[in-house]
Amino acid sequence: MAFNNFSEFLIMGAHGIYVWSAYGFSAFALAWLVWNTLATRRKTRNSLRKRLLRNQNR
Amino acid sequence: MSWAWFHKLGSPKWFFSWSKSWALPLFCVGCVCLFVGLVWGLAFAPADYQQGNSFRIIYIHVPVAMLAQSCYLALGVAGFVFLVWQMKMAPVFIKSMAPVGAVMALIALVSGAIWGKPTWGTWWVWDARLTSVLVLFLLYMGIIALQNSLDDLVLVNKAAAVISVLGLINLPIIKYSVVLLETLHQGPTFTLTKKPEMPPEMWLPLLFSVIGLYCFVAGLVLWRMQTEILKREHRSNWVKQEVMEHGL
Amino acid sequence: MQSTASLTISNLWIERGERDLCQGLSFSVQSGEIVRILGDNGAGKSSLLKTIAGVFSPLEGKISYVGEDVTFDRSLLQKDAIYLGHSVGVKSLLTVVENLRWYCPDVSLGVLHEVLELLEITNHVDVLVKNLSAGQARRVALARLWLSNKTLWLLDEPFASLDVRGVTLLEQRIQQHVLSGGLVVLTTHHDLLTLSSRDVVLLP
Amino acid sequence: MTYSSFIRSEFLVLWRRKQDIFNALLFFIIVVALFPIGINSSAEFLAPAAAGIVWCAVMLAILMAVEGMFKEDYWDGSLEQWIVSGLSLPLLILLKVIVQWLVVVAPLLVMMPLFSEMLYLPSLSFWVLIMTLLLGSPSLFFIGAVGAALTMSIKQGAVLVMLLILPFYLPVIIFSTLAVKAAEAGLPYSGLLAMLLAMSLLSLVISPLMTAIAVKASVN
Repeated sequence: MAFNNFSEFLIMGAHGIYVWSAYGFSAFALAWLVWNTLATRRKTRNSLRKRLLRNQNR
Repeated sequence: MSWAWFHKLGSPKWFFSWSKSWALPLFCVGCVCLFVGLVWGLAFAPADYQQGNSFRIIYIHVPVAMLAQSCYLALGVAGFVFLVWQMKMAPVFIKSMAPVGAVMALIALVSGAIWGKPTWGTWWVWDARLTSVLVLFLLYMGIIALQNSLDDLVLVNKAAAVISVLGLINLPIIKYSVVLLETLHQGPTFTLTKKPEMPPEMWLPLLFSVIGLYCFVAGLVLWRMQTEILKREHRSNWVKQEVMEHGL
Repeated sequence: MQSTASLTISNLWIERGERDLCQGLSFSVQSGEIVRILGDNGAGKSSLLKTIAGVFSPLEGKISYVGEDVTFDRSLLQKDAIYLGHSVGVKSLLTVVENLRWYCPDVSLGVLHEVLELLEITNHVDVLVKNLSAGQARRVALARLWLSNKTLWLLDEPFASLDVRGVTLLEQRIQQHVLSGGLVVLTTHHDLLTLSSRDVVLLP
Repeated sequence: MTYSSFIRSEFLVLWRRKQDIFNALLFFIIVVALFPIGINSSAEFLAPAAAGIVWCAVMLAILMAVEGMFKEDYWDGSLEQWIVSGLSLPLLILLKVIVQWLVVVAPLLVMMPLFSEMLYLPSLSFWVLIMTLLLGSPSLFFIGAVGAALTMSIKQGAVLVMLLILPFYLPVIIFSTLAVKAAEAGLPYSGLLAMLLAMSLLSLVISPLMTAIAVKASVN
């Protein structure tokens, strides 16, 4: 481990704010990407299934 | 060499069932590698003797920047494949890949800007690499905007392919031209021909996170392509079956 | 113009967006024949004409003209055909004469004026097309049928926005063309008054 | 339809639409005037920036002129007639772009001496600027034609064309302004001019093919 304790890890020799904001933004963007992918997947499947059921009932 | 795989790839049904067994494993492997690489890089790798701890941004910045370019390369190749062989999967790939590439370019830009502040003392410089990633981002946004504003599927497919191919031809020219502007950026971290200058405990985690992000993105794109295939092929029987059988 | 020609469509499938049209359509047209394409709205009448003319390619099937397969390279057919679509390709910023010169550059001025007189647009020869009425603009486009010497006519709703006089003129011209060995494929909602045609019905 | 009658009618249509071209030129003038008025009107600022200012304005003016080049042909059905004419579609497109280029660039070049005076462009780099315009602007037209063809079916497509095409214009503007700067500094600039020429030739080959694909896909 390159740091002695956890707070040192957070501060990162005064560069913490930069490192953590860069990682924070990246994590946010990647998470959004995953969420967007899974959500459109679910929505598409649901709407297709609904349409199919509607057509069957008719 | 057998071309059977190429024709198989062109069939949405075959691709769908093939990708189903690959998407989740790739995504999981990606997540694990990314996690290992990032934790290793953030907590265990030694600090850079010049830049201190701010260099740890490299472990997300470099993989993302590499992906932003690889995605564009892949888009261009897919566009070419579509224009020449009319392969049905190529536009599906372009449609699914473009937003992913755009997010990669955006992360590269933002993390690069944040890294620039402690290193060069400024958020932004009109340096070759930054400018070319910015252009890359704009190209991605152009493709996405074009796809969203056209409504005829035939036209969407052709248009996206055309603009991707053009971008692929133009990208080296753009890169060459912006290199002529002044450059502040450090040289490439990995090259195929030379041994990395960093010590292994610094570049090994980077390798992990690069591979991890590639797998992560591959899994995501496969998922997105599945969704796109379902949308486009919704009249065919296998899609109806698929939708009714599997809840999610 | 060729004295004998034939157009053969076999097993044609056209894909338009979400729908398959003309599922496995086959028919053929010989010199001296008029074929009228019938079908409901959206059955693919216009798409069929466009496909034959080469605006787009069929999903499957074969198109042959004078015995040659032209499915992939339509240029042989195109050199010998006139296609008139819904939008007729008359430039609104050119005058009547300039428009016709664009399309048929080799016609002498005498012939041009003869035809314009026949179509009753002589008074507007040097007027920009954008200042003409829809029917008059249509006549400018139709003037090509008199001015050029092509065998195959693909006419999509040629009678649209024409008055009674115009319809008669056009029917006469079609009759004349067919008698001299031409081929006509057309779609129309009007009943043909003087012409006898063979009908091809498109099922949706 | 023949190639020559096509060219003649293209010229005629452009002549009837001279107001559009005139507007693009007026736009160019206004953009150029914005810089001295908005930033700094001293010769020390303007002289080194002149080539860049002229090129930015040229780029925007060309984009304005090119953006709608297929719109009318699309809506009045001329495009269909091009496709079924039996003539080569890429060649027709190539001719159309060349006609557009002649009509827009010629007046721009004629106005250039005036602007080089207004912007205090050093006299020794004037001819280099003209050369960059001559060699670089064709590629702007060819690339712009692809964008115009892709967006012609959209009623409000102007902004989209800009978004789509401007990134592709960057190399041209970079090489051009660098060439002028090199000339001012007494450095060799022929390599940069060759680059511009190469890009114009490359786009001359590729763009008509791509535009033809886009035109065929749009006519549905």
